[in-house]
Amino acid sequence: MIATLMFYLLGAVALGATVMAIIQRNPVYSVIYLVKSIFSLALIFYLLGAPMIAALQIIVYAGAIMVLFLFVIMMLEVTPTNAATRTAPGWFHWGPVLLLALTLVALTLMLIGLDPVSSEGVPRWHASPRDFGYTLFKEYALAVKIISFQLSFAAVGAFHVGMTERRRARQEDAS
Amino acid sequence: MDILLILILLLPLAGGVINACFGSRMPQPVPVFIACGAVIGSFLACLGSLTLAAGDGYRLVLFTWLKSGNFQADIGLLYDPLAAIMTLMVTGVASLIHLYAAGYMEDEPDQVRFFALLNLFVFAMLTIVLADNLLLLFLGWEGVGFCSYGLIGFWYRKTENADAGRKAFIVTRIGDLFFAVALLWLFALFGTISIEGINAQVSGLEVTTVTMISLLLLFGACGKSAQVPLMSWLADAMAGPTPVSALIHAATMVTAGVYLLCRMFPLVSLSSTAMAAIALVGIVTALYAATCALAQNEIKRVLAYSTMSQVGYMFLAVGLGSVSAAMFHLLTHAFFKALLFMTAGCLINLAGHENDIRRMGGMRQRSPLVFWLFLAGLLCLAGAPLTSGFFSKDLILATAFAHGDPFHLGLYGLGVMVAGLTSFYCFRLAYLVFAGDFRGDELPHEPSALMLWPLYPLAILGLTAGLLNLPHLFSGGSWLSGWLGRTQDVLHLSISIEYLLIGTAIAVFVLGWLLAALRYRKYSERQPSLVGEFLLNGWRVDDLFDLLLVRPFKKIGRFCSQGVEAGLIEGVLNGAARGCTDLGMRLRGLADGKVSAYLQGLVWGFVLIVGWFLLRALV
Amino acid sequence: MTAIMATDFPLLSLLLFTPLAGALMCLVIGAANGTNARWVALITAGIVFVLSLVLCLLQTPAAGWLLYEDYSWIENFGIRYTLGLDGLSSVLILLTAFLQVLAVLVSWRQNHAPAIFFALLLILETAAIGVLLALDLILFYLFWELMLIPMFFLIGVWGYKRRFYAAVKFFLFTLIGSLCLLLAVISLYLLHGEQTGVYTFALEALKQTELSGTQELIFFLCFMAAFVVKVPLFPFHSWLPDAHAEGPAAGSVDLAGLLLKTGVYGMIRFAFPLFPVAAQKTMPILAVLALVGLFYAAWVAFQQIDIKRIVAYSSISHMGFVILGLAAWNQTAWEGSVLLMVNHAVTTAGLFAVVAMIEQRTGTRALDQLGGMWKSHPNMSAFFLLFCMASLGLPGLANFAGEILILIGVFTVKPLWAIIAVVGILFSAVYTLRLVQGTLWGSSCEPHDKQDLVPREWLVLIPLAVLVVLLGCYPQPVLELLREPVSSLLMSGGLP
Amino acid sequence: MNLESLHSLLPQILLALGSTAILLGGAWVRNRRLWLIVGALVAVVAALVAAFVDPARIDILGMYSATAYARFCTVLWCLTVAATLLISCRYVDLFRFGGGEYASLMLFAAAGMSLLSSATSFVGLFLGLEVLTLALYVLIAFRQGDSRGAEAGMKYLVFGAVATAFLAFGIALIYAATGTFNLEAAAAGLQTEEGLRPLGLAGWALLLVAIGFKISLVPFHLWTPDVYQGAPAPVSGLLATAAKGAVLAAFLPLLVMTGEGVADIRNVLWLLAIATMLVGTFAALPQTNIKRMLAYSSVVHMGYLLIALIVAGDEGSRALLFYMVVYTLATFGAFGIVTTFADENGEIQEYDDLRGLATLHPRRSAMLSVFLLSLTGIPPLAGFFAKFGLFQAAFRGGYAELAVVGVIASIISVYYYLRPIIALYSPEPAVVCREVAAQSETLVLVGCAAIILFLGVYPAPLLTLVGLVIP
Amino acid sequence: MIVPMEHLLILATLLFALGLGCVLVRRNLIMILIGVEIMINSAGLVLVGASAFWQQVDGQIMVLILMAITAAEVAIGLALVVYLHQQKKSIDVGIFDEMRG
Repeated sequence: MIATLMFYLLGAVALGATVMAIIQRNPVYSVIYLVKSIFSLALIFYLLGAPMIAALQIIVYAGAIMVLFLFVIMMLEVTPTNAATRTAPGWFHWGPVLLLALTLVALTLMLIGLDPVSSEGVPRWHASPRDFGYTLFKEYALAVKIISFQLSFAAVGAFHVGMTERRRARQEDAS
Repeated sequence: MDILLILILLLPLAGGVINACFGSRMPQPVPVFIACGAVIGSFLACLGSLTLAAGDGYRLVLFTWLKSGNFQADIGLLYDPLAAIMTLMVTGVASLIHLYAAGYMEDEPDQVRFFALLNLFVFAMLTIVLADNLLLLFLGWEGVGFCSYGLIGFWYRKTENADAGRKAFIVTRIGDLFFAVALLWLFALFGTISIEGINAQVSGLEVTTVTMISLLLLFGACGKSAQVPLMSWLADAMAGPTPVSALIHAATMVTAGVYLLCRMFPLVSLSSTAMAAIALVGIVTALYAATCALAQNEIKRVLAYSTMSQVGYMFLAVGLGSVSAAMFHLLTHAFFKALLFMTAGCLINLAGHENDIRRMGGMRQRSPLVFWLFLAGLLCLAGAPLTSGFFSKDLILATAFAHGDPFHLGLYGLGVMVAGLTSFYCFRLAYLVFAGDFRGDELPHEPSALMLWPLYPLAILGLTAGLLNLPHLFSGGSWLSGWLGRTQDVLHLSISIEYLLIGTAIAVFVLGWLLAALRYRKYSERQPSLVGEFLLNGWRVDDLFDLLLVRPFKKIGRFCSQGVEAGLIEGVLNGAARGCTDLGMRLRGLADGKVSAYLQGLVWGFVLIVGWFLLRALV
Repeated sequence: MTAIMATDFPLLSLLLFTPLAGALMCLVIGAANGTNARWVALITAGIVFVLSLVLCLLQTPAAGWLLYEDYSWIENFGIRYTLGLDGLSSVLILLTAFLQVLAVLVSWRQNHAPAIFFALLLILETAAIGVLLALDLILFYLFWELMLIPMFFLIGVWGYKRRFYAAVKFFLFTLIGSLCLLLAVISLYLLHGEQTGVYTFALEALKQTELSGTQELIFFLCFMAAFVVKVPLFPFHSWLPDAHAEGPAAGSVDLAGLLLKTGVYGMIRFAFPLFPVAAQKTMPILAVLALVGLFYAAWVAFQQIDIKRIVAYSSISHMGFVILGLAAWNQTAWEGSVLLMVNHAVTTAGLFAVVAMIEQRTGTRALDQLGGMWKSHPNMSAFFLLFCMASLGLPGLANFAGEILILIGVFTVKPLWAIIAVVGILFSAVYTLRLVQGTLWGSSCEPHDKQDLVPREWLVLIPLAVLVVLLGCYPQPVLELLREPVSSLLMSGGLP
Repeated sequence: MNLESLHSLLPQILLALGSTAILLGGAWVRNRRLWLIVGALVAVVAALVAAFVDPARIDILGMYSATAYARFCTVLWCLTVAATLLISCRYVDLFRFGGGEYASLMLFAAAGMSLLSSATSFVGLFLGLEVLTLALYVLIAFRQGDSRGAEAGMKYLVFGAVATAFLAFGIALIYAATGTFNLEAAAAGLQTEEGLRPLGLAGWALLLVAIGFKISLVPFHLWTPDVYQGAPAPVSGLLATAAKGAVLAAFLPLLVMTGEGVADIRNVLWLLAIATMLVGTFAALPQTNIKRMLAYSSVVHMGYLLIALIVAGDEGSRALLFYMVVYTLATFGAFGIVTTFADENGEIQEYDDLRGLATLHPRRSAMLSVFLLSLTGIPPLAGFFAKFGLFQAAFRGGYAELAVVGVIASIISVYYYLRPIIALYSPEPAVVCREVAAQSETLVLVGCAAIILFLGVYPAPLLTLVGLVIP
Repeated sequence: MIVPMEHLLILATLLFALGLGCVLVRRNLIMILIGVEIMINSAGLVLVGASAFWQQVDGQIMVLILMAITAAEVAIGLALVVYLHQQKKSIDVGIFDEMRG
């Protein structure tokens, strides 16, 4: 019962934080709001019986990805002034887009509503880290390997893309 | 004998082809020799094979030209009395004209083309004469048209000449169309196009069909023979060199129509309506041309209209049912008209290449010989008693009179009137050309001996050809009618009527002479009257045709090419193309380079898909 | 299907692929030196000509195929490599081969990428021969489309100023038609497969397909779309004048001599026998279009200034005549149509050749700037006059023989059509004489090249001139060859 | 994860390990061409392995499969990547592409493509797609200092990321509805009497957006021309061919497995197909840049392929695979030619710059003509039989209207395919491009052209092969 | 289940829509990437919910995969951001419209 209440509460928080994150003009604030949203989602995950994911959500998302974002924002000095669009303010585009998004939500919700998933009687369930790890490294071992490749290549890619001209030239000279 | 028959055709063809292909590579007089030799050879071959023609004639098939389904057209010759007499005349006159031309065209640099065409022309004409089927006849028929096109426009540097040639070709081709339709129809009816075959089968036909076909043939004949309403090309055709005028427009081409009608006489004669139409066309043309001849200023144009008029007589004769009268007049006319044209050529040379009779006069002093020769021709044309023209014209008029019914008596009356007119314009011509002093300022250009030499035989023939078919009144035996096997054409009128008719003819001749003498013995410059102008322009028929045919043709052409082709079809195509490109530009504009816009497109697509699914799920 | 001449040697394939091999040779040998390419092309075209001449002489007037080849090809789709040669195809192949030799000669002085140019000409020849031999619908379609590419390049690359426009127009028009054909072929194939369980594109088999009236009509119209555009019949002709006017001389020769003919061939060989009922039902429409086209093109030709366009429109007009003959649907008219097609090809090829020479010498094709060519170039002008006379249907020269047979055939069926068509002959005289008048007669324009015919040009024109006369005076050999094929095709279509 | 699975995954493992090895080696030996050749060799070996080494088992850990179909696709993509590498030899020198990274990323992309088209579960599908996309992000922006390349990379990144999100959400919805990631089971789980469950429909809608983006269907195609124009030509070639083909290849069994529920999706696909064919065609008309034109052309061809997808069944699948191979050859070849024309100043892209190149480079011009004409579908080039099979399948499947639209599109397409050809052959040259093609380039392009010509004359072998491997 | 599945789906959908809205509305490249993160998060929410609903671990593992993939993507994406910023001194996507049409 408490869990249910908590779910709605956290959901509301997540939504609110997300909205705030979107409408912030300063990306730094956005990231902070987003971290808030991610935290609430992590709690929801926990409530839904996924403690590992909840932990990872905080560690990976909040801890790594968001920090990366922040880092880049700081590095590029993206402040509201110079990040602002040169042309019309952001709000200018919001009208039609909001309409679009609302239609989308409405349509999707209606579609979902047409297909009631009877979740009554489904007991609470809890995936222990042990189960999780076992499945991950047994059944999804291949996926893990692919992801590891993927991450390493992402590093390579990021390195390549982010390399400065000067550095590249130096490398060329070396070869 | 077969070989002789073939040679008649082959020699002119070979001469023409050799000249056309290799003439320009041969030394100068050779092509002329070839050309003259070919025609003279043809004439000799004709003489030699004359015996073949007697009686029912002789048929010779060389090879099959076209054969498809049950249609068959052979290259075959039909050499019967009619064809023989015609062949003889064509080759004979053509030989003389070739010789004359050799002299006339001496200084012409492009002789080869001239003689090649001339030979081909003779060949085409002989093909008409000798063809045993209508398709081959049609070949000659069109061939004559082409050669006349080439010859009339021989001096092509002047656009008018070339245009005259084109006019001749196209106008005669209009007539050809009718002929072609008649040919198709005849084949559809009989399953054959052989002339003998058709003539043998006609008796079973319905009269209306016969009338229709005959009228089609008549129109075809009108084109080639320059009869109303397809007559306007002949006067313009005088643009060609004089030998051409002599050959084409006196002796041969214009007689092709008459010949065709005679050839198909068994068919044509079945329909009285058609016969009446032929007679009517003939007399109307005779009258029309005679009136036009009254006002002409160019010597050759006068002769051209007179030709038209005389051919009208021949049509009249066919319409009256007398093939021999038609052929008789055809022969005599060929002789004296060739004579007239060639002498006219001499006169023109003498006058210093001057065509206009108002700028002639006193030519008798320049060359008495030519004067006498020309006068002989004129007398024949005018129908002076005892000349060949007198007899042949008289036979036609007498035949008309002999029918006795009002229609034919009317024809007779008109015929007599035309005879009077003929006499008048002949002497008008004579007085204007020969009387008084020379009015031009050009130095004479003496005709060479080669030009004069062929004139004698023609003059003699012109004056004496009447003997060929001398009526019994003059104790003649109507030899021509007998040769043609048309004894029914020999008239048996009472002596008094014959004398009456002859008297009328002589009276009319004298009347015409007197009137002409009265008016033209002394030349005086005078403004042409309105009527004169009208007649000078050939009743303004050209303008009428221009209004009725040429201008609408051009207008439709412009409509088609500018309205439909460029406007409608191209417009639709270009419009479609532009529509596509515009659409393309608009669609390409969707990709304006901005990511936000692209993303919106993506979301719109998503919305559409979801919306569609929702619709599916709800319904 | 049996062949009269039982031989295992694939003569037809040899005939078909010799030009292709020549094209490859051209590209290989001629890449460095243009003259080599010219000679390779000439020799190849000559060989093909001799081959086809031999095949023509071997023809007997008996029914059936003289040679027949049938190999498995693409079993997955039921497509076979089936070739057959009868009198009809051998006549047209001979024509093709003959004109191709001339086309090579005409464009001897082509200097822009000669290797490719001549290779394309030879490829075009293969395609045209393939169209005339193929008895499998897809094989036929393949060659049919293959004709487009070389022609497109010939116009689009070696053409005049508006060449891209003309080339694309040509390509689009014909492609629209042929894709209709393709759709119909596929549907017919599926229908036949459903009915019999045998999926095949063989012409003989597909003839047996049972079709409802509407289906037959639709298929027929789709087939005709391809052929009618190629012919071209009014009002689908708009591409032709542009293609002619903007294309090089050899392109025009091939266009008039080869491509247009394949349209009519397609009708006779495929469209009519496959859908006889629909064909006969729509004949009046075809005839009306043919007649309208006949006059319309004549009128438009009369208004043109560009002499090449005049000849192009005259082509349209004459092809209207051919189609009219087909519409009559009887032996005489059909033989006349095919004969006229051959004759027209020869005549028009001659005309285009001379027009090219005129243009080369004067630098213009405008009627109002030309004139008096006879004075400076009598020999060339004489040939021009000859071809013009043949074109306007002077008896004794090529076109007349076909025209009169058509007229006779048509008259026995529908006199009115024939009578109207006869008037068309007059019209052709009108515009053709205007053409002659403007170029040969009148006062002289000043050509910058006073050279009359050079030996190479003699070599082009003499054979054409000889043929023009020969086909006019003695077309019997051709007609003999056509008799059996035409009558059997008529039979399979069912005489009305 | 046992030996058998590894054995079945041998080609992909080869690719992944090869790419890693090249990456490592590239750090030491900075020889560009060497690594390209090695990479191409690895790809070819992988292809050979996939083709000739029988897999120990078909099902690999419930995520991938080693069916004939999957192996066929693997071979196809490996060869494409090998060809791409060979064709880049001169290009990488010209623009100083870093040593091993380029080859390594290409191989990695190949691994992704091959995984993608052999996926049997959503997890596998997602992973394969991401591997591919990630490699492409880098490859598109590979040319340093090129603002267009950067812009192209950015555009692809944004779209790729959004598409990933859509895909993820779609998979999540389907999982929520069915409780399984296995494609077949999921499809079965979504099926009801009346068609797909609404939740499944929602999931499918999201999937379609993602897939539509990947294979650039209208209206998800807008990024295509920009990215193709900005990316290095060889990469564009890969993008237009293998990258799209792999997605389609993954999509085909997905659709086949969905069974009767496909009827619901088919309508949307029908609409998308028509829109794609027409919009792509018209938008290509006014193009004057050959890469953009080819981009729109690829859009149109995806529309054609959708026809085959809609028809499905054996006929449709066969037509699809055949078409895909032929399309890949031709499009790749066309981009290849653009690659070979590149010089220090960049690539020759505008038609105006192509003018008169045929006199200087007759062979390459001829080949470009062959490729473009094959795309047009003119016999005797392979494109004809591809379209023929497609239209025939459409007729058999009762989708005559799609065939007709396809025909209309191909008619209009004539115009834009022919424009560059005419430009090439026009007699007055525009710019003098004296670049001589490297041997490897010539080899690859001549190979493509030869295969296209061969298949245009005798498509039976490929047709038979394709008939053997269809799922 | 602590809440009906529908509610969870609704929450996720709203989040997804918000993320999408962010992507559509913002022109700052970083914000667009953030929007994508939100969308992927919402997918994760559904997966975790479904995992609970079906009582399977698979869904959760998929979330893990998603995270990893996102991390990789973000790494490249941010590198690109830096690269773009180097070139044009801006990360406004609107100014990258050199290629169009």
